[in-house]
Amino acid sequence: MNSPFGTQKQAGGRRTMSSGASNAILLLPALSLCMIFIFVPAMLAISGSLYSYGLTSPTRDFVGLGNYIKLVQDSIFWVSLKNNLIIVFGSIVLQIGIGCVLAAILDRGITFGSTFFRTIIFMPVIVSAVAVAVVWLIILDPNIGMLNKIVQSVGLTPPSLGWLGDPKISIWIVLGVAAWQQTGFMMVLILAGLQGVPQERYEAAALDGARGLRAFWYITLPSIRNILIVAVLITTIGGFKVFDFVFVLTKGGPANATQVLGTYTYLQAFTLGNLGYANAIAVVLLLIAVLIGWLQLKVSRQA
Amino acid sequence: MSFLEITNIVKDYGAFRAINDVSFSVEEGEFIVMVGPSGCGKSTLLRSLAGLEDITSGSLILGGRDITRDEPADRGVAMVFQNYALYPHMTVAQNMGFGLKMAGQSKADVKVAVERAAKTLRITDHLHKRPKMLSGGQRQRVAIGRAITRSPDVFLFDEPLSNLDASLRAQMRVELGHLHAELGATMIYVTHDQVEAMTMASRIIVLNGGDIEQIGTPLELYNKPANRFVAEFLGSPRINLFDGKIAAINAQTASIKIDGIADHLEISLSSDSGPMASGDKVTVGIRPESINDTAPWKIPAKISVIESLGRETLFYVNADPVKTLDPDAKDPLFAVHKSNQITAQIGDDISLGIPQEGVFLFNEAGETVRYPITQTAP
Amino acid sequence: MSYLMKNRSRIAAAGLALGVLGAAGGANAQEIKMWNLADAGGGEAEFLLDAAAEFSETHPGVTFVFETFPNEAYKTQIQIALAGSSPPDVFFNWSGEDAMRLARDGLALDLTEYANAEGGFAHEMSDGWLSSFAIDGRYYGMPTHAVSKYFYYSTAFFEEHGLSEPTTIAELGGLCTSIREIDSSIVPWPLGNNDRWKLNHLITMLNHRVLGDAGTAADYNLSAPADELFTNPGYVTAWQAVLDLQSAGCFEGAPNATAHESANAMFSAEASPMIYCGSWCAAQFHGEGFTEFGLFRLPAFEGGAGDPGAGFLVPTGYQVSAKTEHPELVAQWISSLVSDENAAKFASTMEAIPSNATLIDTVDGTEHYKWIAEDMASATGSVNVLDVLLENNVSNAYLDAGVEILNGTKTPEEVMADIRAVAIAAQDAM
Amino acid sequence: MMSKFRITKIALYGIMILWSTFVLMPLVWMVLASFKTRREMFTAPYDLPSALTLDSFERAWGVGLGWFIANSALITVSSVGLIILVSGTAAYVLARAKSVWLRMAYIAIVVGFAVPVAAVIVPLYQMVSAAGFVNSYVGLIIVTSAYGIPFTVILFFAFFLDFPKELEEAARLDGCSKQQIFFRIIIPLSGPAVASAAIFQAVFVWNEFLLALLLLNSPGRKTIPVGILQLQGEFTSDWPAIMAGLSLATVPLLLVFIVLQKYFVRSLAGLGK
Repeated sequence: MNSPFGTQKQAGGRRTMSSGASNAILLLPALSLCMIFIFVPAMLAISGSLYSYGLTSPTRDFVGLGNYIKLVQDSIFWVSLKNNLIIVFGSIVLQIGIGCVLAAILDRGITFGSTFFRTIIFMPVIVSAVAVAVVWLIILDPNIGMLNKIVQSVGLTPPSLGWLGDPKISIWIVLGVAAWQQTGFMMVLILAGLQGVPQERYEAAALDGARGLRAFWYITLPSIRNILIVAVLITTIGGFKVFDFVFVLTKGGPANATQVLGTYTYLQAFTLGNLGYANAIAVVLLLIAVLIGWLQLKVSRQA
Repeated sequence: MSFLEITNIVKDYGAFRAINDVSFSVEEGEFIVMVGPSGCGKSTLLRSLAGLEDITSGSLILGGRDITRDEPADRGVAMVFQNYALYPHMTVAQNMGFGLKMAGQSKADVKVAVERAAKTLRITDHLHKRPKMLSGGQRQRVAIGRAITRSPDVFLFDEPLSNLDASLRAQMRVELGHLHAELGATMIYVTHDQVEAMTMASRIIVLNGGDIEQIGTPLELYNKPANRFVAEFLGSPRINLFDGKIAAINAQTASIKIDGIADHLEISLSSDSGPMASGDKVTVGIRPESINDTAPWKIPAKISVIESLGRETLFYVNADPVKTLDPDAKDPLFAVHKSNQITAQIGDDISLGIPQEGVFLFNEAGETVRYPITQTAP
Repeated sequence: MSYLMKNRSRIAAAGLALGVLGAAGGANAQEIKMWNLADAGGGEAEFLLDAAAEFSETHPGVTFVFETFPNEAYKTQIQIALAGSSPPDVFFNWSGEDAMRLARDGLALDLTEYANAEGGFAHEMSDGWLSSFAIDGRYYGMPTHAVSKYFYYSTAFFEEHGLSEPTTIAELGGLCTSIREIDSSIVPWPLGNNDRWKLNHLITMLNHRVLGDAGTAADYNLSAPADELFTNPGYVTAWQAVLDLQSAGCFEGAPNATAHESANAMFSAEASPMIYCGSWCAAQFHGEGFTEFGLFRLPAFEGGAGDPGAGFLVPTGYQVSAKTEHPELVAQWISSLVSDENAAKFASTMEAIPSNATLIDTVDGTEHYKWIAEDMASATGSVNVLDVLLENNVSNAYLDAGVEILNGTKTPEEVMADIRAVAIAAQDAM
Repeated sequence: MMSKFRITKIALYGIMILWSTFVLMPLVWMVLASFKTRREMFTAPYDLPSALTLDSFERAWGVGLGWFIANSALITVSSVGLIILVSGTAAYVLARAKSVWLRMAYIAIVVGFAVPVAAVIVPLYQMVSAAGFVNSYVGLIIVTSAYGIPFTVILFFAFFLDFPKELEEAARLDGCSKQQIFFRIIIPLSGPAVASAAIFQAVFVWNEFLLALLLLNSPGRKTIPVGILQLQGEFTSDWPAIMAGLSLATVPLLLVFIVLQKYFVRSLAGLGK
């Protein structure tokens, strides 16, 4: 070697780790945390659903599929599942729909004040759902609440049983409060997608005669397809995970009208002490989770 | 034993064989350029040398050491990447010294090495800057400097100039040549640009589909391509090729029938000519610069395109019914190179004189069966 | 203020660091962790701190950690904590099914030996009181006091409009109608049932007034034969009484959406003239600056089997975790809380009826307190509330039933069918 | 033509103002209500407070709001740090993975994202309890982190897929091991992705409710969401104090957001990949 700078000495003792070992070191902390605190409890929930036992009881009795038989006959379970679906689809319509409209206006409709509006509308996202629910609890109060006053001031009659007391409308109020908080998130998510659409594409569309709503339909929406898929997935997952809002706003009431699978699991487990039965409800949630996870992989691979 | 011995390298990606049993050796101080079309395996081969790809089988011996399974950093090689691959979060000096730092050298030693390399490349003024503040050419220098700093046994270049504009590329070619001379280092250089290969290489390796087509000095390859692929790959504009058939042959001459031309093309044969027989189909090759006005065997043609480059002129002519075998061209035109300016116009009729001394013949397998008679400059 | 905040958060941060160390190093051998109900009134915290300081004098080295939870959260959290690895040493509980279940499941300590030891709480109170936390003569808790429930009414409003205390449930309804006639926007009796237990307390008493103790006992403890459980038509009658009160205009429009806090506030802000509230509410109303009220007991139900002299009575007290590391010390601590002096002190700060009434006459309580104390002493029977008395699932069904009744989504017959189904299932599981 | 354009503009601004008002009103009212007296809350709940008294803030603070904030801060900082670290390394390996096993590990983690805490809360609580980690910060931090990992891995995975491969190769030639490549090359260049993940997880952990409710049950160890619920339960009808507590717990965070909103917004851009 006749390099003018001399030969670089190879450090003799250095022995790099095998690729497998270093993969393991980097991967295992995350993987084992997920395994221990998500998958092991999930397995335990499945096995626990075959027993009958209480939170404080020292023993457990094997009941086979007994809890599941009880489950399919339990009208509150079906109400809970229905409510989850209402929240999932309602949120997709409200949060993504309104979020889409607001984002489109911010992206191309207005210029002055767009940062201001974006900031305001996103604000509730970072407030905890519990705090949001407590504030709304007072706004929705049938005796002194602001909503009653507003509704009365425009000449309408507020529901006599109260916004959260009427089983026919309480779940829609929960949905509305969730939309109040989450729409800003969807708006900003979609806005990020919109801003990635190159200006030339709109110019080409304008030359082809597509402007305004037609441009939105034919150019904008297809361009942000991936982000809309992500938004739908996040909303769907969130719709099945929902707990805090319901827990604070209604505790599942009135008379279980707003019960969702999450709060019903909690009620059965920790209030009524039926852990085995609670596990059976949880297994249904887990099955849904696996289904969504699978869908997520499907579309993300496609996207 | 040579400085670098590459023996029976095979690289499979699943069922796809990227490198098919390749062997060659490199002497110390050589500047080897590997060329070939994209997907020919040249980059894979280079990355295998660097250790960035694990080879399926074969061995690599560098300076007597078997480095086949060594970690990239332990092989004594340095690599310059096509897009420079400079660390954006480090200064130029840190970029250049990172390898030495990782090897555990003292700060002072690293500094000395970096400054020396920077001086060589005239980037001393930029040492404290971040890569994004530099121009493309400067970044390229830093990337080379990073390699130099490590004083490797072998420099590996992966299309290092392809991101530069034409004039900068020409300048860097010259500089790399100087650098090679100055360092006296062994360099292996991958490019798809035959100009780079011709101008810089001590030896060129032409790769195609995972196989080595030919190894040799630039002129050897230009004048004596082992096959039609190599002949076509080197030279710009590309060699003109057209079909012919051997009408008659003996030890000294061959008479070739070209469809559409009444006169046969008479070719002299010599000891380096390959086996041919009467009735064989052959491909006739003639380089654009070999076509002249004086050769007795002529093809009538019409000028289609003229490219006046000032010092020289290229023009493309339609010699229908004789078609060149250029798969990419819509109208297979003959390319003609004149080392002067011409006054002809598009549409003018001319005759292409094909001197038999300049003719290549390739058999149906693509092997060269007749080389041109080498004309050495006076 | 901002300086204070800064300083406090620094203290908080230091405390956190210690807390983490503490968690890692195991609990202090001399630490007593005690859980209480949060909305029991501000006086309780002071009382406990004073008592703890006193106790520390005779038991040097003992430290206390007091933790409180609001009502609804408490019932859940205490079960979770007791089943978990970090339960409190001693905790508040209502006498009833929950307390008994903790004893049966081995989570509440048998305190009999400690109670009977010298200075133990068994010497401080009557057997009647002791039995409230006892199973087969073994004590699984120590009652400190009892709470009851009364109608509170604005004396000014009643006087102004010439209203008087009702003597029957029907009259109670009539009272509501009269108030609505005075001003239809006045809610005569805000219920505040959004946590469900407000109506539960009312239906507890109505069940008693209609059916009497004997009529309900076998249903409540699920000892009746399955085909007879909760079949007594009296249960339906009791619910119907609720509906009658509702149609008499007693309650606010949306009782299930109104918090009990709101209902209380409506009364103390004199927006409503009447409320059915716990004996602990008197102290709360005083605290909010409203003192012009009178009290009456839930009236009789015409033709009902229940003794109108019996009052709503829930003994409350402390249980000790079976997992405590120093049971004797904890037993001594709770016993000290019902000493003659402490019981009297507790009674005066909390306006509560103590289990040890030795020095009750020395307590200088308010008029209302004295009235309540007298009334509870004169009660000819006691009725424990359904949500602590019944088995968990049945109790929950009863709570839900109240919501359905008030919302008009189910009839009394329908809710009783629901309750019966849950009761049969619960009996099965026993 | 001009007027049609203006009408459209006005309509668009109208929509934005309408929704912004809807969003803002509860928040503004929350802050205003904290300055009211308890009587004012009943007599004139939606008027401006008559005087700016800080009494309700003092009452709310007295519950231990300072502790809640300190607890939340401790848990958020630790969990977010842990989540970013382990998710980053794992996502790096997974994004570069070719083996079927690693592919399956990624799928498992993605599925984990969809698992609601409520679905596994029973066994999870029993496990944590059996391990003696109830009421311990460490317990909550670890469990909360586990639930933050899947989303963060997905986020980083997308980022690392786009990371220029040559930089890693250059680093290998420079003698870096996989870990060194990750910590010396990838991480310093992953600023946007790390910020994005940190913001998401900070919001998630700060607001996480169910785990905090069950795993930290002594009042001194409560986090803000659980503390708020306690505040609500404890102050019966003292709504000004509840609103003051909510304001103290949320307004500082909102101010931080307003200052940093640019980064919040940018952090979302990565999600669509």
